[in-house]
Amino acid sequence: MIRTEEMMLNVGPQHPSTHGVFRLVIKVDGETIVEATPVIGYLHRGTEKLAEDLQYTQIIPYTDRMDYISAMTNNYVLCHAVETMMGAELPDRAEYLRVLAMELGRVASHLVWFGTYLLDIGAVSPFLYAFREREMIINLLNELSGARLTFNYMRVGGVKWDAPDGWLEKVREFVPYMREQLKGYHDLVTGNEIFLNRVKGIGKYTKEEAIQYSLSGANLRCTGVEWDLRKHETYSVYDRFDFNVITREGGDAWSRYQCRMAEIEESLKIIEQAVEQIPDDGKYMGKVPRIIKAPKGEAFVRIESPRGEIGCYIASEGKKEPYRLKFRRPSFYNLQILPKLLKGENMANLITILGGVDIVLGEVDG
Amino acid sequence: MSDDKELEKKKAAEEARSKAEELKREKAEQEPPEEKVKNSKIAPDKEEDPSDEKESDKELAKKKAAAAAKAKAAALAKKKAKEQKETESGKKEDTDEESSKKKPVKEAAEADRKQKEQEAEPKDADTEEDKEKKKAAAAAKAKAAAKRKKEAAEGADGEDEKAKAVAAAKAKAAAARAKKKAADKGEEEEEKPSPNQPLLDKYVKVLKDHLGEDIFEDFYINRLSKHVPTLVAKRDTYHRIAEFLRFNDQLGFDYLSELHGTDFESHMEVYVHLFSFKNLQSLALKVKIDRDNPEIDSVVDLWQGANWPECEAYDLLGIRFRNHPDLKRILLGEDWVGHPMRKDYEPYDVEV
Amino acid sequence: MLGLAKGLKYTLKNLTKEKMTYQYPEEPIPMPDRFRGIQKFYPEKCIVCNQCANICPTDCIELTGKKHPDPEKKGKIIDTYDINFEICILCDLCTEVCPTEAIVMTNNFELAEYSRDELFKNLEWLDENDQNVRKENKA
Amino acid sequence: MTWIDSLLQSQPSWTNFAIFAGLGVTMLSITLGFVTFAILAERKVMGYMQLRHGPNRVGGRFGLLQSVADILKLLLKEDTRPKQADKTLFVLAPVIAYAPAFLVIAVIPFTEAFKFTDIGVGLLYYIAISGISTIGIVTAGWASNNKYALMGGMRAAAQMISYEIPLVMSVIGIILFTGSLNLVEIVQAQENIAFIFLQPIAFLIFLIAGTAELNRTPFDLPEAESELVAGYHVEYSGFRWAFFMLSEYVYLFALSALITVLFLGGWNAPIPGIGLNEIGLGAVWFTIKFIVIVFLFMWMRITFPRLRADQLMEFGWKVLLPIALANIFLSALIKELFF
Repeated sequence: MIRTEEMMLNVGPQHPSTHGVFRLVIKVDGETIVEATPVIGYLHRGTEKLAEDLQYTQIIPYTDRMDYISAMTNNYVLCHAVETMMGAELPDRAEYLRVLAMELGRVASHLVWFGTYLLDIGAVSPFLYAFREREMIINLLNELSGARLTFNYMRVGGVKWDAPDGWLEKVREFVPYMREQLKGYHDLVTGNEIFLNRVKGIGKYTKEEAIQYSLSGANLRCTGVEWDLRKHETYSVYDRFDFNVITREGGDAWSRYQCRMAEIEESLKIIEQAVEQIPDDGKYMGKVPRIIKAPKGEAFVRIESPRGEIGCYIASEGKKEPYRLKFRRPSFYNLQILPKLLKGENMANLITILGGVDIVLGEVDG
Repeated sequence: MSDDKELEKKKAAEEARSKAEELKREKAEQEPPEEKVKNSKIAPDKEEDPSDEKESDKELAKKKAAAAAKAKAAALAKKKAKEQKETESGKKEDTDEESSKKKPVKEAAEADRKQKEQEAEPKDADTEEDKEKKKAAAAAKAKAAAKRKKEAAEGADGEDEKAKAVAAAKAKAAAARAKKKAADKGEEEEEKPSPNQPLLDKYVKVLKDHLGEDIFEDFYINRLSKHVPTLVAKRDTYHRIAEFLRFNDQLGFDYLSELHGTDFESHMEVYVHLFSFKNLQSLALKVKIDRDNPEIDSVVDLWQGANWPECEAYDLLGIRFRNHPDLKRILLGEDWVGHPMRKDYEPYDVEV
Repeated sequence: MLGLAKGLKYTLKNLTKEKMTYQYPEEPIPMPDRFRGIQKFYPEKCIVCNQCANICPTDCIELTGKKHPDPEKKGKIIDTYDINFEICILCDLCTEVCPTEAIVMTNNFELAEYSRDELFKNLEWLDENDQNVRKENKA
Repeated sequence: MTWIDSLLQSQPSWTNFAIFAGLGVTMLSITLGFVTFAILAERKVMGYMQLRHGPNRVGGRFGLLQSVADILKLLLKEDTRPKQADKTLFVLAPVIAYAPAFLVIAVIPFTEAFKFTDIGVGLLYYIAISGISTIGIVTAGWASNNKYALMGGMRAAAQMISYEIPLVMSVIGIILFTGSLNLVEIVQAQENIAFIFLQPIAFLIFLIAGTAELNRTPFDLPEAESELVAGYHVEYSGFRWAFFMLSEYVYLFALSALITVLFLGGWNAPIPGIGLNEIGLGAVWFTIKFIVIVFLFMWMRITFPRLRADQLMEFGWKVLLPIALANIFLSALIKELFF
């Protein structure tokens, strides 16, 4: 008789496919995973604790560093929470600039996901093609906000800067270009039989499981739940745009891939419309007091980040600083289902599944 | 175009709100002083100079009379709403100092007020509100707007110029509103005061019918948080309420959007934001727990998604969740000393 | 097989496309005017109001003022001004609050040093860092 | 009868030994030279396809000395060895992996004149020897005492055994056509038409199975950077690691040469009649065909994602092998009916 033994294997904290310092302790029987335990917290910086001693404006740069792939949505959720509490009204142009920045960020974020996902699956080139387009978006956002990743662009009551001269024109030109490139991606990847074999039917879960595990974003929509906070709990000026909520029925890695790729197109639609609709009055900051104080009380708002539902809870004592600030970090919630998905899969599928969840460790650890 | 609609909606909502406020305030004034304190505390606060306070106090009296006289003059009511808020917040500042040491929980106060509103409020106030609301919601644009405008113009007689401006030109009104809003916090929240009130009533009723009368510490609409109906459960009923919310066919709160704890120094609190994909409704469920012995039932058996958030709350605040399948210090590691999100946390460093 | 062939075609097409990379150290990367680089400090403009130090989210600015040497004039002038670039996150809030635009952003971003101590920049260094100042702040 | 033939058939002597030793060293340097520039070429092609420049600093605009610099660096690097590793095997593994890679080059006829041996079972020799490398890789995986390395080694073993079979099966058609295992004779049989046209299915199978043998994308599972970090050589550094790298590229050299010989007609001109082999154009034809194959390997690596382990096995046993067998049957039929 051959005696076999289960083997403990540490995937991470330093591993090319964990996209940061994430550790997965797996028990493998050969290459089949018997048990998987995620270990997180390596990137925990205590943002929420730090924020208790910071003014609202000072917290904004910290939010940049949570989900560093799409910092604009983080900026927004904090500002939105404070604005909701204050009842501040923003000039339209500020809202449009925010939407533009967020949607560009969403496209960039999905591009990073696309690139790194294919890198996980073993294809190197899509990563570089995706980063070519992402670089353009980053340059656009750099022109707008003065930084490439940690934008610190939004302020309570508006945005830091108006769009620079010619910026909107550049964004307008970017949309058709991006659409053209997307076709190329589909040529390169979407039809690729090897890729299809790698993702189809992998990491499957049902609608009920997705809801039960509090998944959000494309992880939820890939099971057929039509739920996008931009549409259904509309915020900012998203109700003025015509776009679809992308859903797929499969609930597997392939559906998630399709969802995200289609979401890029929807974001482009929004960008296109926003550039057309943006009012030309140059007013980008609402009337808010110089010292921002959220009224006493508490609020929880949630918006749609590229990774899912990002929320912000503020308990305020009516001071300059929040009494308690809590972010609902989508990656943190989305990662919970991982042990369940990994059971019985092999090493290669581990990477496909983990990559498909689209986590950002800065956000998981907060 | 949509702006106009919104504007109108808002205006209407405001009117309705102001009426409610007025009645409330009147009632509040007849109540014992603590109640007043509580009541005023809930009003959205803002920075205000004292001179304004006095002015508004004077106007308050005037307004009361006016309210009695023409209860239905919408424009007047609207104006009052603004001033009232000023008054209230002014009062708030007074009372705040006294009460801040006591640290009365704002939610509790608001809930009290809400309850009272529901129970003691004369019925016509509600219907009034509803009527106004319907007007707004249906956005019976031209007609409603015209009517309101007229009313506003009428009501503006003898009132200050701003009201006139509002009536005179929509554009100007918008500007004025924007301006006001910057200073006047809380107006936005009052856009839709009632849409969630029936929901809250429904939840409370259903829950009470099934689980008994004495299950809540509080329930109210959290106006700051996009009018989310908020239930404050008792420690021993928390899990039962959660279970009911989760599995009841009509409510069906199947999605746990957020769970976290907060240290309010006087007590700990667990905040759960639930969502029902069936009805597309949100609900906040809270429970206050003992700070010295923070322990509460876990809801992981109801929502798997609560697993890590509860671990996080345990890690950062030391709240122990009973029956949690794997309660661990998820972010900081098992050897960390203390719970950092507690307000009295002192960093512990072995090397120092 | 068709999908594979399509992919091969796509990569082959890109063989001759324009390259997207910069020859970085030789070719400087063009940064937009708003780019948040290392701060430039104008000691003569500073009124020692402390706002920058207060708004700094990471507390990396330390400054001291002294009395104006000219007894006729009121107010203070800057004595020392240090930014610790170990923890500075270049968030731009200090330049945003500065009432006299005494501290402004430049487009320079190269901060690599061999020692951490060298990341501690003082008033003189920040004063000399006067290249690529933002256009809107050009004196 | 070229001089090399006479040399091959002469009596053994010290002079002969010296000549062969000299030739061996020459071949080694040619191979190493190829490896050096194949790595550079791969990086360059990859760079250009990925909108980058690739190496462009060491040795001029095209980074001609980049690989040389890399090799020098590897030579100078500290040779680390895990404490718990099996020392003997750890040292031996790279040698076992590398030596066969160089051995197989002996049988490949580059041109009519430029060859080292002319043994009757050249093809068999190639396949038999190249299988030994697997042992080196498994040994490396085991000796490292690292779980990732072990998994990589196991994957390598499974993969190479599975793909060896379709690889051999696919060339049986050619053997049927030529009636010989001698590579020189196989090339000579293609004077009029290359076997790629007569045996297109065999060519595809050989190409796929060959890629798998080479551990190159899309079959780079033993290394699988994103899954197993670096697979069997995760614990190796310095020149020991370089040995694995070298053997990989030497195999690329050998396999591309073999494909050229088996399917593209070796030194024969692509179109019969313009050959002019007499004036040494054979080497040019060979090089061109060879480069095309190498480029094909690089191109595939740049474009494709990686297969999954179980899919790889399934593909090898359930797809490639039946097709290869069918191909043998088909070849036999064609041979019976038309030749």
